[in-house]
Amino acid sequence: MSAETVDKRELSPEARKEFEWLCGRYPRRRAVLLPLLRIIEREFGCIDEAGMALAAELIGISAAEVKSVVSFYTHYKRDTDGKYVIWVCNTLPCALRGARELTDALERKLGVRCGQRTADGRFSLKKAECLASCDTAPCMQIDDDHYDHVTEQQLDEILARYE
Amino acid sequence: MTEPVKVLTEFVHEDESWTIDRYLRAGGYEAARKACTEMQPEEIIDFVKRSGLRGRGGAGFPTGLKWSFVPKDTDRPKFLALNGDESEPGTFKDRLVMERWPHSIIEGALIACRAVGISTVYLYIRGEMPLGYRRLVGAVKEAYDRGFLGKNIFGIDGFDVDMTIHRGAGAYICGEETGMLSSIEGGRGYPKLKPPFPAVSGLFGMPTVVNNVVTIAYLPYIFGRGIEWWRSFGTEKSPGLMPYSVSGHVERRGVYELPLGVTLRELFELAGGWSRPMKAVIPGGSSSKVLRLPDAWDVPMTFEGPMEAGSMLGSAAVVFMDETVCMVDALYNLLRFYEHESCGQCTPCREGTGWSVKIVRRIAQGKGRPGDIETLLGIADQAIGKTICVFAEAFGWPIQSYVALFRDEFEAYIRKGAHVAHGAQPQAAAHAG
Amino acid sequence: MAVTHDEAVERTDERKSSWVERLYLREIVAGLANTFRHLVFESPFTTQYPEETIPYNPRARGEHILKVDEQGREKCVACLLCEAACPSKCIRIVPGPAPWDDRERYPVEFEIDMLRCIYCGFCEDACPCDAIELTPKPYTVFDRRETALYDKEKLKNNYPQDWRERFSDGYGKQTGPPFRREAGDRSLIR
Amino acid sequence: MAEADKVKLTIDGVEVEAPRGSMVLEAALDAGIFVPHYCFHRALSVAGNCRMCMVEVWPRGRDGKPMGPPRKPSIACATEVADGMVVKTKSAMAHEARQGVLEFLLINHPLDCPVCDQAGECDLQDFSFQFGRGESRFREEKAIKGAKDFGPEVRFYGNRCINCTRCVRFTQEIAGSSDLVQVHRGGRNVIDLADGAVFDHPLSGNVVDLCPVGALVSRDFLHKSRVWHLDRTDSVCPHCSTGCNIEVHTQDEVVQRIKPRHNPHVNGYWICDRGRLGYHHVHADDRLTAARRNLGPEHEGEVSVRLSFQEAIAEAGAAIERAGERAYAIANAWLTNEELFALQTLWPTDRIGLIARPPGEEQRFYPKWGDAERNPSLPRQHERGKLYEDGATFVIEADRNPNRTGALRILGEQACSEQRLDAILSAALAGEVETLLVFSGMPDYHPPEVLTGALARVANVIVVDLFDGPLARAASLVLPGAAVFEKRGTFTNGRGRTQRIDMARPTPGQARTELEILFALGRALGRPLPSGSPKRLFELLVEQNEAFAGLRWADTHHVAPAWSPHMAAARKGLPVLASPCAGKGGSSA
Repeated sequence: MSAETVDKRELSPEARKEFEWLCGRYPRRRAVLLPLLRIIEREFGCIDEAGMALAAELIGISAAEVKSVVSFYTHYKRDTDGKYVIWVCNTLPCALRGARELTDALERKLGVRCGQRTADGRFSLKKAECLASCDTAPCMQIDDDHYDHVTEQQLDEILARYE
Repeated sequence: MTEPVKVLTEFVHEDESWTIDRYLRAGGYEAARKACTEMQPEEIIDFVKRSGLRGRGGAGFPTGLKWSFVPKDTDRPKFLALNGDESEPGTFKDRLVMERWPHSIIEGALIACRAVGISTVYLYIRGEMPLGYRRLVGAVKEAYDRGFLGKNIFGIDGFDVDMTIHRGAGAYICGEETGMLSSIEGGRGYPKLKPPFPAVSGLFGMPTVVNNVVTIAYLPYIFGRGIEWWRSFGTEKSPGLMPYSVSGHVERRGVYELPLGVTLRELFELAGGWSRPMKAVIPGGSSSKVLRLPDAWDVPMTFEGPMEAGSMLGSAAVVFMDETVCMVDALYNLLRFYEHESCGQCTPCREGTGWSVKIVRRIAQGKGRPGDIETLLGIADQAIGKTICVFAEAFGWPIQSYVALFRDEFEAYIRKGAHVAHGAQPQAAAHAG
Repeated sequence: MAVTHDEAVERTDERKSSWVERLYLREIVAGLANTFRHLVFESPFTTQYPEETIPYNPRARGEHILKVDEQGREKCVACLLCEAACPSKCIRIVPGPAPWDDRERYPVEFEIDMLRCIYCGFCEDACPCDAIELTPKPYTVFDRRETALYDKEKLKNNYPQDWRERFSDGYGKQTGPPFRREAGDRSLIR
Repeated sequence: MAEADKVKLTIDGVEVEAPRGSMVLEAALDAGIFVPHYCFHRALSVAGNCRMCMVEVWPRGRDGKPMGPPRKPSIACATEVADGMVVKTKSAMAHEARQGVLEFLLINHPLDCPVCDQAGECDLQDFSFQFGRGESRFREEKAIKGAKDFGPEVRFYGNRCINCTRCVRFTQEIAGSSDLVQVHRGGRNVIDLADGAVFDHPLSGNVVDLCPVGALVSRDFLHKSRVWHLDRTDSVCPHCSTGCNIEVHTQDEVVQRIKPRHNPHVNGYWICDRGRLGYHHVHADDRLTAARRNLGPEHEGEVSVRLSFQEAIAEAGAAIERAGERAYAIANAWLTNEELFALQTLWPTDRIGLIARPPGEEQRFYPKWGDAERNPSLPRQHERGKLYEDGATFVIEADRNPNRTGALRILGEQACSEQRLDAILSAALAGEVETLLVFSGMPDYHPPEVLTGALARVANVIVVDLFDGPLARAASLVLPGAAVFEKRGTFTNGRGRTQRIDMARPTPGQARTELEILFALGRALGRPLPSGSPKRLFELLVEQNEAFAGLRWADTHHVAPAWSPHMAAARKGLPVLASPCAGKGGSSA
C-alpha cells in the first residue's frame, strides 16, 4: 500500500543467496527480518522507505510491520543518518570516565549536537546507550569500528579515516 | 588476597584466541565429547544440577533446574537461545567471551543441546558488537568445518546441532529473555507474558531454553574438571567462578574472573584502587540498587550477599564511584538510559521512565520542587512489580536506592539548586535533552 | 423564665390604652412631620427612568457575552457542556471543525433563546475555557420572538463598551472588574 | 460443556464457574463483576500491556486451600482460571495498582475532553472517575505526538493514545491487513501506518469503536455531536445480506452515526465502513417528503400536483382497481418481511416482480497472524476473532440487499426470479400493463434503462421511493417511502437469520413506511390487511409461512451483552457513574 513513487529495489544475487540461506536457518520466514534488514542496510547504505518495502515483499508481511520493527531498533542506519554514524557512549560507567568531555569534543569538531547530522552529510553523531565497553571508557563506535580510550587528540586522526 | 582464577579468561589476551586451533590446543571440545558420549541426557542435567551452576546473566536461576522444566516427551522442536545481548550498563564480560573465547560457548551449547534434546541453537548478539558478531560467525563456521556442529556430532548418531548467530540492532530490552525471543522471531523486542514460560512455550511457541552465554561457556570446564573443582570456589549456595566486570573509578578496569564470594573491597584492591575516597558502588549492573561506601566494603559477592545488603549480584558488574560523583547526576544519567530503552509496552514503565527522567532532570537543573522526591519514590512504587518484565524494577530500584541513600544530596539540590558533594559540578544541566 | 400563653394574654390585657392614646394624635403628627421633612428638605430619590438608570452591581447576572480572543475569534470550542448544564435548555450549538490551526473545533452556530434563559449562570460555571459569561447588562427586551434568539454574532458583540461604562460603575464607585474572572483566566483548551 | 472443562474459583467472595483455559477477567465479566481494562478485548489476542485489570490473585496452595495474599497484583486478562483460586478485584492492592496505572496513563494525556468526540463514552474518563486519584502529581511538559488522518474514515490523535494496541491487533487479527502498527519505542511509541499508506480498509471504522480513548476518532462523526445527546436504537444494517447488528445513534431525529452491536452469530463486534457510513441517504437533499401526481408534458410550466397522503392513496387505489388483471407490482429486496407479506396478501404473487441492488464483490476477512504470534500457547488465542466456520473473522456478502432471503421465502422463487421481472417489463413495453406499483427506495440504486423505458409505456405508474430520482420522475403518482431506519420489521439475512429493525427516527414530512402505504391501499381496495402492526403481521407470517415456522417476535432481537460500564448504563438509560469500586458489584451485565 505504499505510495507509487517508491522505486522498486532488488537485492544483488549474492545478497539474495544469503537471504535464501538465512530462510533455511529459521523455522519461520518472519524471523529472517532482522538479518534481512542488515543485508539491506549493507546493500543500499541505509534502510529507507524503499528498503522497507523490499523487506516487506521478501518476508511477506506488510510494509507497516517492517516500519514498526525498524523503528523499534536504534542501530539500523536510516536515510536520515549521515554516511557514517558515530555512536559515543554516554551511560554511567563511561560518564564517570570522561564520556562527556569526549562528546563535547566531538560536538565541537563536527559542529553538530548529538542526534544531528553534519552539514555535509558525512557523519551523524549519536549518543549510544552503553556499548558494553565500560573498561575502556570513554569509547565510541563509527559504524562497525570500535574505538577504546578515545582522547580528544585522537579524534582528528580517527575522523579523517572516514571519507 | 584472592587471586583471579583464570578459566574463561586464561587465553583471551593472546592473539588469535578466538580461533578453533587455539581452542583445541587448550583442550577444547574434549569435555563436550566426554559428556555427550559417556553420559545420558538425564545424567548431564543431574550433573549440572549437582554442580550448583546458576545463571550468569543476572537472575541467577539454577541452570540444571531450568533445563529440567523443558518437557521431555514432546515431538515439537526445541530450541536453545543463547543470550549475548549484553547491554546492562557496567557489564562487559559476555563481550569478552564472545569476542575472544567464542568456542567455549559453542562447546557448552553442545552439552546443553545433548542434555535437553535440542538441535537448533540461536545466539543473539547485540547489534553494537560487530566484532563479536564476526568472531562468532567465524567460530561457528570453523566448528561446522571441524564437525563440532552439523550432523552426527562426536559420531553420535542423530546428535545434530545447528547454530545461528542472530544479530540484534540496538535495544536493551532484547536482553530480557522473552524480549530476545520476540526479537529472534523478527518482531519488536517486546517481552512476552509469563506464564507460559519459555521452557514450555518460547521461541516460535516451542519449548526453549534461554541461557546467558557465559553460563554456557562455563559448562565445558565444569564437565572437564569436575564438580569438586567447581564447588571448590564460592560458597555452598553460590558455587563457582564469576567474571566480574569492574568499571568506574578504579585504576585497572576490566573483567576479573574470581570465585563467587569475594568482597567488594577485594575487587577494588585487585583493580588497583583509586586515589580519591569512594562514595558508592553499584554491585550488579545499573539496575541493581546502589550501595553506600564504606558501609558496603565487606559485602561478599555471592547471589545472596548483595541481596542481604539491599541490592543484588545481577550480572556482577561492579561500578565504583568516588566522592566527586553527583548522585543526582548519576541517577539522571541512568534514568535517561532507561527512558531511552523502555520498550513502551506496559503503561507503568512507558510513562514512569519518562516522567521520572523529567523530574530528575529538573532537579539536576536546579529547578526541583518540594515533593519531587516523594513523587519519584511514588513512581518507582507504582511501577515495580506491575509490568510484564522486570524493566520496571530495573528503573525503580535505582530511584529507590539513590534517593534513600543520598537523600541529602537530592534535598540540597532542591533547596539550593546546587550539589553538596565535594568538588562536583552539576553537569546534567549542560546535557539536558 | 418562660412565659405561658395565659400569662401573656393577661399581661396584654393589663396594658389597655387610654382613650387619649387611642386617638393616635402623636403618631399622626410625627408621620406628617416626616413627610413634610422629605417634601421640603430632601431631594427626591426616584430615578427618572429611562432617561436615568441606577447603577447595577457588577456581579449582577444579565445577558450573556461570548468572549473572543485577541484576534477576535470566539474562545468557545463547542464542547456543549453549557448546553448540557443549562436547566432551561435555551442554548443551541452546532459544533464543527475549526477553520484555524490552533484548535480543534468551534461553534458553527451558537444561539441562546433569551426568553427561556433564567440567568442562572450554570453555563458560565460549566464552560472549561471561559468563553461564555453573564454580563450585568440588564434589559432584555424584544418586540418579537425572533429577536429573542441571540445568534453568535450578537452574543460576541453583546454588552459593548458604552454599556459597560453606563452600568459598571457600581454603587458610586467601581467595585471590581465587570468580568469576574478576567484576572485569573483559566483557559484549558486552545 | 462437560463438568471437567469447568473450574470453580471465587471472585470477590462469589463462587464462579468458568471454562477451563479462560482468563480471570472473562470469568469476572461473565459473572457480572466489572474489572476495568483497556487492552483486553474478547475478539482479540491478549496483549496484557495496559496493566489496568490488575487484581489480587491467591492461587491454590498444595494443601488445596488458597495461599496467602500475593506479593504483587496480577493482570486478570492473562491469568488463567484455576480450581480453588481466590480473586479479589476490589482489594486495596488492586485498587492502588489501578490508581497508579491511571496516573501514568493520564500524565501525557491532554485535558481536552471538551473537544474530544470520545468524551462521554471514554474508558479513560470513566475509570479515572471511578478508580483515579483525583489529582495528578505530574508537573512537567506533556509529550506531544500530533494528529494525523489515517484514512477516509479514521483520524488519529497521538496525544490521546494510551498504546493499548487494540487497533494494531485488530488490523492483524481481524482485518488481516496489518495496516496499523506501533512505531518507535518506549514513551515515543505511537500508532502509525507505513510511509505514504492510507488506511482505507473496508473495516477501518472498527478501530474507532475499539479505541478505548479518543485517539482514533471517526472523521464522519468528527465534532458533530456529543455522545450524551444521542438516542440509541437497535437495528440491522441494510447494506448487504450479512445483516450486521447495529445501533443507530440519533440526535433530534437526525441520524448521527452507526455503531456495531455485538452479535456472535452474525457480525461479532464489527461492521464494515459501508454500513457505518451508509446512513447519509436518510438525510439526502432529494428525499421525497410529499406525495404528488406528475403531470404529463402537455401541462406546460406546471410539472406536478402535490397531493395529500389520503388523496394519493385514493388515486392509487382507483388506478389499481381500474386495471384489474392488468395491475402489476414490483417489490424490492429492501422491504421488510412484514411489508412483503402485506404485499403478498394484497396482490396475486404471479403479478409481482422483484428488483434489487446489483451484487458486489464478496469480501471475506481472515486473520493474518504472521510468523511472530504474540503468545501462541495462550488458550484460544487463535480462536478469539473467529466468526465463521472457515476461520473468517468477518464477511461482506456479495448480495448488497438486506432481505432477498425474506423475499424468496415470502414471494417465492418465481416472483423473485429475473425471468419474472423481464416478463413484467416486456409486458409493460407491449402495453399490456395498465397499472404498475413499484417499490424502490433503495439508496445507490440506479434503475436499469429497460425499467425506466418500460415505465413510459404504462398508463399508471405508482412509485414508492425515497428519492426524487429517475423512477420518481417517470412515475405518474409518487408516494414518499421510508428509509430502513424509519420503520419496524424484520429482515432475513443471507444465512437465514431473521432479525429485527427498529424505528430510529420518524419518516420525514408526508412520507410513510411501505407497510402504512400497503395498509392504506388495502383499505382503499376493500381488502383490508388483518393488522397494520409489524409484530402482528410477523406473527401471522410465522403462522402461514413454513420457512418462518417457530420464530417468535422476541427472538428476532438480539440483545448484545454489555461488557463495558457505559454500554451497560446506556442500555439501561442510566448515568454511567455508579462506581463499581465502591462495593455493590459492577454495572456489567
